[in-house]
Amino acid sequence: MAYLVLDQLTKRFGNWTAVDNVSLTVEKGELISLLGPSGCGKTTTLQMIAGFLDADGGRVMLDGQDLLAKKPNERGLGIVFQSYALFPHMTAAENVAFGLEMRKIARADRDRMVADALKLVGLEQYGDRHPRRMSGGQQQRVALARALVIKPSLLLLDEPLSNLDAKMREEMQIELRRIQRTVGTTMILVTHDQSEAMALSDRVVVMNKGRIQQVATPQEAYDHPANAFVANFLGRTNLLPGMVGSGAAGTVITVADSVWPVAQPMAAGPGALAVRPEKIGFVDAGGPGGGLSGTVLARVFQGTQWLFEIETAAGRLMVIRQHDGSPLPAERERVMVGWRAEDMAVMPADPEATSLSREAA
Amino acid sequence: MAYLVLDQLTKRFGNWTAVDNVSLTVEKGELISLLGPSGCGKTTTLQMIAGFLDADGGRVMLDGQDLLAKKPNERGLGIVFQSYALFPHMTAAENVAFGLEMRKIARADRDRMVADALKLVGLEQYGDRHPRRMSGGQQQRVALARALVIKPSLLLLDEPLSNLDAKMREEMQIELRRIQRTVGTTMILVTHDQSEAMALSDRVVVMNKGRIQQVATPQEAYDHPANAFVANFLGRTNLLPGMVGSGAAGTVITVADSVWPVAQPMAAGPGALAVRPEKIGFVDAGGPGGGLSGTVLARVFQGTQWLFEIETAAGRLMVIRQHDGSPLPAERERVMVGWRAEDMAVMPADPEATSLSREAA
Amino acid sequence: MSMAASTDTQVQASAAPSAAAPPPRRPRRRHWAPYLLSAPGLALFAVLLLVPLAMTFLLSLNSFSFYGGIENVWQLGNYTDIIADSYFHEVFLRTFRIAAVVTLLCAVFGAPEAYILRRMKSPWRGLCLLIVLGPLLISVVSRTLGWALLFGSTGLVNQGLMALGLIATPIEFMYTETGVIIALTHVLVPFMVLSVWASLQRLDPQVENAALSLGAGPLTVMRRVVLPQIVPGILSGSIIVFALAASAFATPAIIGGRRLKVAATLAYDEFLNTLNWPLGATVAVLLLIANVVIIVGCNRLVERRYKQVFE
Amino acid sequence: MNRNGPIALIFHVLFLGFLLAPILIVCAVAFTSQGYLSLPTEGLSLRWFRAIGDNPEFIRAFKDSLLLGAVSSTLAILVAVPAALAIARHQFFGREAIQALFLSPLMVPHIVLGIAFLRFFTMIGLGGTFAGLVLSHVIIILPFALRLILAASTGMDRAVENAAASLGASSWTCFRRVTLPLILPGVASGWVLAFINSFDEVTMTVFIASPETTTLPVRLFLYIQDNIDPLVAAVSAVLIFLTVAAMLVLDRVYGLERLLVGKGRD
Amino acid sequence: QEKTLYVAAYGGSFEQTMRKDIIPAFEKANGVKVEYVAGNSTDNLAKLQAQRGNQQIDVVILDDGPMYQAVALNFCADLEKAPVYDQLYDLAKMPSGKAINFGAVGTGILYNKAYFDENKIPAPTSWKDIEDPRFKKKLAIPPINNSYGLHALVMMARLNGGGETNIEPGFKEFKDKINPNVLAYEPSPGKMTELFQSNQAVIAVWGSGRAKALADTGFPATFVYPKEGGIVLGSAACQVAGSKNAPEAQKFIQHMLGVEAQTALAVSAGFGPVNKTVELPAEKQVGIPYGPEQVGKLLVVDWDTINKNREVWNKRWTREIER
Ligand SMILES: Nc1ncnc2c1ncn2[C@@H]1O[C@H](COP(=O)(O)OP(=O)(O)OP(=O)(O)O)[C@@H](O)[C@H]1O
Ligand SMILES: Nc1ncnc2c1ncn2[C@@H]1O[C@H](COP(=O)(O)OP(=O)(O)OP(=O)(O)O)[C@@H](O)[C@H]1O
Ligand SMILES: [Mg+2]
Ligand SMILES: [Mg+2]
Repeated sequence: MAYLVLDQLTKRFGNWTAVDNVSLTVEKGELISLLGPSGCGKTTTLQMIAGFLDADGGRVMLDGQDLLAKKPNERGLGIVFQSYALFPHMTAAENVAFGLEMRKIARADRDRMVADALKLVGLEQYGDRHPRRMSGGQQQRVALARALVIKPSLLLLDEPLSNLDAKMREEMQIELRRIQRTVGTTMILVTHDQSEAMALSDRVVVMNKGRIQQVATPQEAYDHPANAFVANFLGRTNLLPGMVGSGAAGTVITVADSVWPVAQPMAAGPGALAVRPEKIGFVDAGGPGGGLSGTVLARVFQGTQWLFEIETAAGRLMVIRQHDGSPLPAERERVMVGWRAEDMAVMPADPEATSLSREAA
Repeated sequence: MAYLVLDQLTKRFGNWTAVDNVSLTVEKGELISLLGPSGCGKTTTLQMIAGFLDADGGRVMLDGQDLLAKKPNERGLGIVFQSYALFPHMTAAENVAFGLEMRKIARADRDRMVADALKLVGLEQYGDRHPRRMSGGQQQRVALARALVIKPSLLLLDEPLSNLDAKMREEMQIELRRIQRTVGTTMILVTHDQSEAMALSDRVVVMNKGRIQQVATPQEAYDHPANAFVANFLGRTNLLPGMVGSGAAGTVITVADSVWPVAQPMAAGPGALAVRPEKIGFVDAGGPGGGLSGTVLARVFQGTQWLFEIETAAGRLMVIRQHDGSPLPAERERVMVGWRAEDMAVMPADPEATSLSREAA
Repeated sequence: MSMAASTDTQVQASAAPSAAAPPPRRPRRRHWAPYLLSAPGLALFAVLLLVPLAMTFLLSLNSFSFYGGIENVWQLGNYTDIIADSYFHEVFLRTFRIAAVVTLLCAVFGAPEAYILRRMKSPWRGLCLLIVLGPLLISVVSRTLGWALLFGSTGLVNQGLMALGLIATPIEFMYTETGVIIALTHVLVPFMVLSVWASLQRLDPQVENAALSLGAGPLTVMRRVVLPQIVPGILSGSIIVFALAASAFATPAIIGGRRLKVAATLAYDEFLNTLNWPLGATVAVLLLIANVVIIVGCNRLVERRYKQVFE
Repeated sequence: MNRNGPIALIFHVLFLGFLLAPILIVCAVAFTSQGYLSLPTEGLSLRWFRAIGDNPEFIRAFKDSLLLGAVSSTLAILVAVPAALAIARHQFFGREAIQALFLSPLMVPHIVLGIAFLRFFTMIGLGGTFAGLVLSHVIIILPFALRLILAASTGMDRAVENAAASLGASSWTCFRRVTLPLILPGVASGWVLAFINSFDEVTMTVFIASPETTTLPVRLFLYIQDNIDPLVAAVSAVLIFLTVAAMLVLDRVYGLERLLVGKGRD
Repeated sequence: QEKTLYVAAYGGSFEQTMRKDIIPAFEKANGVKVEYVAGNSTDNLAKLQAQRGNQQIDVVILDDGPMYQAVALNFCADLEKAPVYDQLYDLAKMPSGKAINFGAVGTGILYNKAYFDENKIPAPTSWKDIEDPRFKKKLAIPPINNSYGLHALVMMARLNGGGETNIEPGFKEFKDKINPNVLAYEPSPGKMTELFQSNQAVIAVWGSGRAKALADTGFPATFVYPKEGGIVLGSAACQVAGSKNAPEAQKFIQHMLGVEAQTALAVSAGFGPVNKTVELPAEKQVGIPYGPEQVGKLLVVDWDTINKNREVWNKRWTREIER
């Protein structure tokens, strides 16, 4: 049986529905990420699981037991709060030790475990400092250590790494993964960082306006988004308007001056073609694949990769190329772009799709 | 003359030096990012510029005037605080309006500007809500709107986007960039997100332990890091131990079973070879370039790209490949990797280098 | 050139000016603000409190005789009298014993009550807060009247208990120390509730949630997480309660009667009944000094112990 | 959601019962038909309420008390707020001494203060004036206001004030628009406490009140010196009623919650 | 401009009487305004002391004990001669000639008649009856800084072979026999009333005037003079030395000794008249020391001796009795 079950969980603030009929099952040892635009109800969902907000409807079952009937302090969960919620009157070490004390761990063990946890988050020298005297990232790491040290069987993480630099974040991600694997901790992670969600999660849950949009493995959700919102929210997508019609090779879609075969049967009429920027490459004029011609409007360095904005007859395109030293076009250069037919998705025209995520904010 | 000059700015907390002799000049209209591990003194530096912490030494000149002599409220800066610091007793709209009221903007204008600012951050419907009733990301956006609406000539941003999802963050980045270009605002941005820093900044300032390590354009700092700390901090780097010796083609470095030419003259002896993961590709066995053979230990999906960990005779390597649909090796597959000689850097063996960033935390 | 080598040169380049001259020291900003802020209060107190108190102190050095009245001689006779007399010791001891017990009771009952109040829902909370203020809203005279009616040997409580057969003879309440303590706790506990209330406002509820999530029961949350953070409030309340209890006059006079004398009633007697003002002034000065020493001492102790919370 | 458990509620009810018991008794006694203190066992009577009407001095004294309380507690707040901020915010030389000074009126028996003020006011010619009464009350109620404001302002998030300053708010504006609203619950409860104390003060006021301006408690005190009768209870009951009414009006007009709890909080 | 005369005197029913029956007539006759400073004897005496050298009060009314002290402390000016003084009983005059008793009450025993009847206890007849163990914790006595208490102490001394000059037996009696019965040494008349009304005290040493006020409320309390004799307690008035309105102050005192004022005081406040020419109807005489023979039966105490020793007695009292 599933370890954690959310069954039609609902929360209203006044007449504002923050979480709307959310149902989800999580297996033991799984790491699930909640993704969604700011204000979509992620924190609210966690707070209900933790018992700090009363649900207006629905159930939460943990290991076969009704969780909502238990008091928050008996649920035995670990939580990292978005706002850290450190005890301001305790030092970092005391903050971390608190949960252990509650579990009546002997003094010596406790001290060792606290030291280990602080070391884990790179704060071994900061045990004596009070939260008010720590930097934002340091506070966040104390919050993380405090939740990890009690080795809970279910860990709720609300943006636990948002204030850490890339290096530290990566280390923490690896650490979380290791704990999940070795200890078997079930984790629910809220993060705004998609690559973090992608890298860590067994499955991602994409939410919008309090509702679940898709539950799937990261790659599945990325490559086969359930709807336009997910497609748009997870990574960037180029949506190009076109006309679906019948060609010699079966159904085709015509975008500007290029023609692409469509795998699935589709009615003729206006349609849209979705292709991710990293799937688009620069091709030689007249090479294989349709190929659209355009002009480089801007190129932006992003560390491991470059982001290009390209003006074509079908509209603006975003293209991502790896910063691997290979020659790349300059701004204002004329280029030809193309992609493989299997990397694109064709869907009926949806005037709303592009504005969905914006509106959801 | 430079617009903003920090001259040997120093701040001590007790006998802890949080900011150590920081000197920096910023031109008018420039966008500078402060990067560095958690706790390296970024927030402290901003707080001194803003006047909330008294500097223990050094000067800050803005437009030729001594800033430290002025009271905080006369400095005319805009600030987004890491902890938001919203006024809890005011609604979102009142928070945003506050700065305008201080500037005695007429009622009608003010209302319009507030509405515009809230719209800008996607909170047009949330004007009446108090901060306690908003989600983390919503609060952060209110903080951003509050700082932007007064159109300050110098804007200090302390992790302004850390709680926003990718989509929203990108929009905000574009917005910041637009404001910087059109209004000519000078900005100092603290961010833990390197790609954000890379994408937005005219120059980046890398700090560690309260000191500046390098000031350069993003690409320069990335491709030509001033020291091992910067190399390690900005993006990932593979450091492989090897032996420098003389070969037929001049100086070479031997790493495991592969041999690479070294451009600059170097003494023979133990050395190290640094190469960024995205510069490494999978090559055919026996193809051009040295090529190391190894086994794929793990592959992690990161959205636009895949991260590989590869076990080789020279140690573990990280490799990044774009998720562009091209075939990629599976876990436990045997592969051969290689890179172009110009993408690698060779340096004398430095036992400390790999642990530097860790220790700095 | 190696990376490591380039490190030094680059850093040096950026730090070049600093190598030449030591960083300019900033003169520490003079902090007049606190003095300016307390100036109005200080001025008011200097004129209106220190002068009368000084007059009182001078008075305590005078001597008195029944027929001669107050004589303008300067001597410490009153002080030595009090210090040598076990009667005064007893009174002072009783005063501080009562004050300490009352403070303790107020803290033990008032602080939890404030916490409970904070967790109540909207209309109830305001209402209950009003009730808590209740005892303050009626004159001390009527209040103690109420107590006498309730707790006198023929009062409601004793009659009720006797009717139920729980006690055979009435419980002594009037003219006992217990009575004084209960009545003082009753009047003073609102001060504790209010001042704890004021400091509870700053608490972040998520912090309590964090403690719950770590397995702390409600009592532990209160003791380990809430309590330390509201120490300033409890301290404020305790200071008010202790000071008021130690210098209380009406309640000990009415409930305690003349046989259960405390410092204030003693001073009252000297001032009004025997007209021996110098002696009364001496009692007052000693009470003031003892109070200040105890209160400032505790204040400092608590502020040091809970340094973090007071920043 | 944090709610009070059953034990907490039982405690709460007992606590309120303890606070209310003597008050309710006094109110009940006010309705007696007897000429002496007794519970109204044989029928309710309003005779003692009517008797208040026969004592116009009570009503005059009541007005004087209200005025005195309002003026002196407002003055006390005006002085206490800056002082509390100085003490809560700054570490400076003499901080403890200043704090002890401001609290000292709490620690002196009021009879002593009464005589000290009487001597002093007579000396400087303020004897028997309303101003003298106000000033002496400001002194004795200031500690209450100060301590409560102090409790509210220690540990307040400075970042919020910094934010206001960065947006161009002068110290005064910052105080008015940000600090004050945030410590308002403390200030409001401070004012209420100060008012109540001024309104209830007898021991000291007996000495400085003049025949022209006497406070209600002094009137009551002198009255019961001679004879206690249910009139005192009736006056108390009326006072309680008026207070409750005033609070209800305040609640309607401004919101008690908002005043004592603060805006935008839960 | 009208002159204002400040008169400091007791509050409560006495104040009502003064305001209603005595002051208006005086104001009309003399064209001055009278401000009444209410306060008990000790409060007012303290005010005199606090304002020494800058007196705001013109006439002060105190119990005779405190008045002796006020005179001793030079707060009072000499009384001017006036015809009304010739109409007074001798006991009205104070030796110094600076103050005058304008009314008299007697110290005796007050008891709760209903309680006594219910428990079949015979009415008290002797000072010694307050030692009856049946009254354990049911007896109330004012302390000795109050005249009633002082009278009780002196009386106990006298009954045991001592007196003003040998107070020792009095202290001994209080300590051994009376103390166990005492619920409270209660100086405040109001509080004393309350003790009776709430049935906490059923017997007390008190004054006739107070007893009358209590009985007037309908409370079943009865006052008796013990067989050994009651003690007279005067209320005295004097012109404050340094008064700015000395002539009016003197006139006011004389006014209080006049027939109308004396009658009003007797009827409404229970003060035995000191003016021989006052005649009261029989039903108004109840509970008031009235007429030469009644007043003559009352004992007087020797204030000079008492005041000389008062400080010492007070000290002993607080340390030995009130502990
Ligand atoms: N009030 C204080 N007292 C003592 N030490 C402090 C205080 N404030 C900050 N520090 C220390 O100074 C260092 C610099 O802090 P700062 O807040 O500037 O870091 P930061 O670079 O902003 O880090 P982050 O990215 O985690 O926010 C930290 O190590 C912190 O612990
Ligand atoms: N106490 C409250 N009263 C009213 N509305 C609330 C309250 N708390 C949250 N909300 C609203 O409910 C919605 C969901 O909030 P929640 O905190 O769950 O968002 P979130 O998904 O965590 O967003 P973020 O990524 O910005 O933290 C938001 O629109 C928020 O404004
Ligand atoms: Mg959230
Ligand atoms: Mg920071």
